[in-house]
Amino acid sequence: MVERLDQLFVLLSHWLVSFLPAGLQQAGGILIGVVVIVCLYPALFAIAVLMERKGLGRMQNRYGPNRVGPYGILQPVADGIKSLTKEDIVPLSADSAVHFLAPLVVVVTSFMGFAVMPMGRNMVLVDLDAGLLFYFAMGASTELAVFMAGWSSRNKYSLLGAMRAVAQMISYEVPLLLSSLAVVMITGSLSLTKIVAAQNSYTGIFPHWYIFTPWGFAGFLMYAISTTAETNRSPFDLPEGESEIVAGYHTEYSGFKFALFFLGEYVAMFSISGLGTTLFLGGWSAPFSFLTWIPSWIWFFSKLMLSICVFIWLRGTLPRLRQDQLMNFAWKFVLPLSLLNLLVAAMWRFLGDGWERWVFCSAVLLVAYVVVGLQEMRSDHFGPRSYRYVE
Amino acid sequence: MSVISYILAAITVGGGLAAVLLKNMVHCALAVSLAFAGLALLFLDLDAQFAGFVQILVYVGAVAILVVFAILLTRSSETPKDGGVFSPTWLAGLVVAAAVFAVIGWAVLNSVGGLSYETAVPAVTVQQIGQELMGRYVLPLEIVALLLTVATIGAVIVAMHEKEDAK
Amino acid sequence: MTPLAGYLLVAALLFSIGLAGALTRRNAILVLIGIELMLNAANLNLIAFWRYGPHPEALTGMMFAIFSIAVAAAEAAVGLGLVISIHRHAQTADLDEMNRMKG
Amino acid sequence: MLIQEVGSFHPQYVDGPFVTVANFLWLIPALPIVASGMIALLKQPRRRAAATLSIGSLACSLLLALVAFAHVLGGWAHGQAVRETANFTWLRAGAAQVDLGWVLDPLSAVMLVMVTFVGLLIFIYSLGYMEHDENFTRFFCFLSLFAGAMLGVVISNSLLLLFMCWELVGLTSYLLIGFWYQRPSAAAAAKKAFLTTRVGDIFFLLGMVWLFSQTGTLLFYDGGAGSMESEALTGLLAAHAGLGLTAAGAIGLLIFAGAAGKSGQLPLHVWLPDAMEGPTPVSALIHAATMVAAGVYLIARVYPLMQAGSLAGGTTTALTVVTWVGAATALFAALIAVAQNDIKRILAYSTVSQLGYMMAGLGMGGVAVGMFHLITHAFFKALLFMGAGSVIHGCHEEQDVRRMGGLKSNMPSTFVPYAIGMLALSGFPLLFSGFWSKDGILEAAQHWSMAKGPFYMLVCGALLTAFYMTRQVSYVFFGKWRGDGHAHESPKVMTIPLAILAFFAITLGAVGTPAWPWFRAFLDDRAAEFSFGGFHEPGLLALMATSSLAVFLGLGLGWWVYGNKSPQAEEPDALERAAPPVWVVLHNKFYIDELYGATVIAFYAWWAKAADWLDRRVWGGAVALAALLFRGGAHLSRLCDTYWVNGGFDKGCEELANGGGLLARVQSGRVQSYLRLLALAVVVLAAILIWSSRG
Repeated sequence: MVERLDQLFVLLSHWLVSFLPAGLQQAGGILIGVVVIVCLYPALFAIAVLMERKGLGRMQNRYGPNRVGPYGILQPVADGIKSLTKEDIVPLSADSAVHFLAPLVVVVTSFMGFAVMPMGRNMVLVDLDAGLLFYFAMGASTELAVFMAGWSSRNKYSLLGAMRAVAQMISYEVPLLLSSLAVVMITGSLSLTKIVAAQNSYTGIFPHWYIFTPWGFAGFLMYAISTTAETNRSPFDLPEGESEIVAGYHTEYSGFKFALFFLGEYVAMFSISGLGTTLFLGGWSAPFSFLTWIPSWIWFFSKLMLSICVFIWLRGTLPRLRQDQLMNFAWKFVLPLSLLNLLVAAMWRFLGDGWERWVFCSAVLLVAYVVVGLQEMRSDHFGPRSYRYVE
Repeated sequence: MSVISYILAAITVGGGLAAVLLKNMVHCALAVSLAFAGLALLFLDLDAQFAGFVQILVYVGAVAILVVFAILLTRSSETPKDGGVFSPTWLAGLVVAAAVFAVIGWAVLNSVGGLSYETAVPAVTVQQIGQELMGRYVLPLEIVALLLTVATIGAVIVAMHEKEDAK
Repeated sequence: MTPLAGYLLVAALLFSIGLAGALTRRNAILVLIGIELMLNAANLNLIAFWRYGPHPEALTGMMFAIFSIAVAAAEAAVGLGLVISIHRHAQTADLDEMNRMKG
Repeated sequence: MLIQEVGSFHPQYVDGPFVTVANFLWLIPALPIVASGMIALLKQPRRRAAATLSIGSLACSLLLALVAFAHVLGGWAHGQAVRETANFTWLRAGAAQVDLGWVLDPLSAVMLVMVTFVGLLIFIYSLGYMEHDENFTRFFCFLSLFAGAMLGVVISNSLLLLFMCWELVGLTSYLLIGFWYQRPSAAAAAKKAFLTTRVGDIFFLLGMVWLFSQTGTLLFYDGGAGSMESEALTGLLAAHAGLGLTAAGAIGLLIFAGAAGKSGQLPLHVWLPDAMEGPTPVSALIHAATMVAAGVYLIARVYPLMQAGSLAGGTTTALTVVTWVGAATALFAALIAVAQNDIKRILAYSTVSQLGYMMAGLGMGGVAVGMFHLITHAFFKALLFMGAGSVIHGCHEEQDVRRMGGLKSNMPSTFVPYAIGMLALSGFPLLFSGFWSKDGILEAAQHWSMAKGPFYMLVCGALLTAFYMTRQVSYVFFGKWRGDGHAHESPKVMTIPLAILAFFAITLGAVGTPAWPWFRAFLDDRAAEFSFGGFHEPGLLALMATSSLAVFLGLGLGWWVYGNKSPQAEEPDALERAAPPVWVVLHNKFYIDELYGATVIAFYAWWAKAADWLDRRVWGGAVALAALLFRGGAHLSRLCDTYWVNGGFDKGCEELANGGGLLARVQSGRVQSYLRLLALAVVVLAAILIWSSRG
């Protein structure tokens, strides 16, 4: 029973595919997967938006949206309808072609990430050998789209916002890659299913998730910071800094294109946190040995929603970083430590089993974090703000 | 050359042509990134999976952005082109390019025509590439690593905004 | 016409387009783009020869392409850096005006 | 000067206990020369210093000469003839070397004493004579120089050193003859003297060089290797020199030519009478005693060479030539002297004739005969000249005998020694030295094996000598005073030397009488014993009788013709009245000067003109031609430079430069054009490769 429940969707798709002629079956299976992903994640998007607004409200000691439907449940539906019906205003001087293309590219590249994501046991659309590389390749092209958006709307604020966004995404893409590389080094393969399989084992009741290893935890920390920056969320949401540059690169967008941007943003958040769970939180594997009977995909999506909650939580608490603080933090704190983490992972792998490697790796990482952290604190970046006026 | 490859080839060549012919610089940049993406797909079509993804990651991800940044920093997109986008001696350039294409095309048709290998699809795994990188190509890898660091530092220094200029 | 010849022809076409771009366009960045195109055409050649060559398992073609991509990226970075510094110095990106190295 | 060896002696000669004399022999000529150098540096008014310097130096030389003479005399007395030489290498050129040196032997000792003694007397005499002359110091400087040179000739052991001093003597004679160079006649006479002696010197030089080439050395005596020693002479005899002459004979003749020039023998005698233009002491010293004697001394010095090859008693062609020239000169000069009116010119011709006697004596009788007559002649001829000098001084520079006369009474201290001198010269028998020395020559002439000619010529000469001397004395001292003003006696400083010389003119004869032939023995290194047996030579007494007869005949004839008559200055001479054409010929000196003028001088003039023409036309033309060529060449190179080089080459370089410019344009700085060229090159390359591979 548990097995059937677990493989519910897989069996379902097989069943659907069986109706197709043999030649098309394989294509048909993939098509079904795509359709599922394209429908599932916007739904999750709606729920996430609601959660965010309700969560933020609660954090800020106020109710969230509670007018539309009982306890504001139908708010996302209202937003959706609003965005569809709103007039789509395109500035005259805007570069219409690029202006139109930008949101599309954003959304498409965001969704591409899910192709290689193992959402459950045997529930991966395409099991690429270089899955992680594919994911990062797709992730890299979002910057171009953001730039297209910013530039095409011929608006100072949007251009400035786009520039900031691109700079930020580029800066944090490197530590993102490096921290995930640690996982690749340990498992020895770029394929995400192998990574999850490597974590899907238990000693006693505790799972072999990478997060419970010193380098894993440090890596996850760096990964988390990079992801928040990569998706322009919470402390790093300078591009849409309302107070300074209106809505950043999607100022000139309205109506459905704006909704698309919004959707793109959230889907990117989902995919990047999904990657995080597969790399560090064991993907679809159960947290404890005795909970393996619960279907794998439930674990995947619960971890996913947990990450989203963390994002919302972060947004509610941390103040926005300044651009130079943000950049310095990336290049002077996150990048060096992720490089160090890579080294520590290498040492971890070759020190062999036994308690020495635990102590050694954790000691090294602890010392590094403390030293670099203090050094960062003392530097003026986080001190009072220094103004440079245009001469 | 399957249908898909033809399509992809068409996309790539179209992107290339657009990059060369378009007036607006940013459009050229985007066209060229399209060409890069098309090329990556061609690589995939040629079963060079790793190369394709690296192509996307490097070219579409980084170089395109770089080009765009360059365009913005040099304000090439706004300056009105008085003499037109093409240099005065564009015809000579065109002729030369055509000659080059003719020669290479002729060489290709005359030489490689005989080499028709219908070989099996080489199943290349990232594992193998890793082995190769760390095996036979470890020296080139180190050198490329060094080259990249030097290039980055060099580019930064060259393009850096000297202090005295600021005054 | 074998598939290999097809790919080679596409590469040649792409190469000559890149060359035409480099030769005819006034703007320095466009010349760099042209050069990038020519480089990519070369990579395509490599991969095509690797794929349809006698020993695909030797991976030489692909490895070569990968290294070439890496180097090309470095080159692009330095090239654009140069263009930016020239622009800052000479206030122009127009290639014809950058003839201070005249003989 | 590197004194190579002290002195090489003949083994059989053993020198005296004390230091060899030859070592300090060079001092004798050196002193007067140094003195002349110092006088030359003095200022003109420093008369006293000049006089003391020159007389003092000559006195020292005289002392040294006497010491040397005593040394030689001592050696001779011990029966060892002394010949000490001191030779040294003067020049060394590769293998050949030229040695100089000096020798002390009886011949040079005698000459040393004679020259220094007579010189000293003449120096003292000239103190008085030159008192009023403002160039007093210059006169004494030249005199000392002359004395030094003459002594150099005497002591030199090398023909080269002799030749050098010979030239110095010639120079000083020129300077002294032309002492009063303001007078054109004196200057001309000096020049004439110098040139005619030069003619003789050239032959002397030729002879010397020939001797050097044959024998390899110019030293007379060099321990057996000298040119006058037997070994060299045999070598010379062996070599033949054409015309039947041996090398020795030929060299001898050449050297005799030099001597003839200096001693005024027949062909080259013209300069001696004209040399009387110089001051009288000069004439006395140079043209009576020493310089003219140098020629005779030279022949005596090289006598072994001249005599080489003659069998016992026989004679060589060289000596016969000497004899005939000597005899001819003697007669010829005596004839001319008879018809002269100038007091000094008469004495000059008498000197020429006496030199002829000496040469003849050397030629026939050997060294001793010639040298004895030389010594005696030096004394009484110096006496006569100084006497004439004091007469001229007394008659206020009057030289023409026809304007003098009757000086016997107012110039007695001059007249007496002059008369003694005249008698000695004409050879008054028994008492005077002239008789014995002339007699020796006549004896030699009588015994001469070749011919009797010279004997008769010499006897006539003796007669004529007596005749013209009595003519002169009667004109000057007897008869009435025909000059203007009145003659006064010369001061003591001039008359004392006359007296001294007169004394010697008489006593010197004793040394050479047949009874006690000391002089001949001294020179020929034989013992001399005193015995009247000497007179018993066969025919000696007869010879003495004939010569005395000739002398008495001359004296008597002279007194008879001229006696105390003292004819007026304008009256023609007694002889002239008797035989006018003979007188004219004799008076004009046989027109020898005119002859030379017509022949030699004419020839030279023509030759000079020819040389001048040659130089101006031929060589000048060649130079002009060369100049023309050069200018043409320069013009040509300018032409080619402007048209060919500038035109062609430079223009070529310009083209190249422009071409360069063209090429430079390719570097246009536009990157795309470079890229285009690059691509084009690739295309071409590929095409070539394909085309070549296809083929």
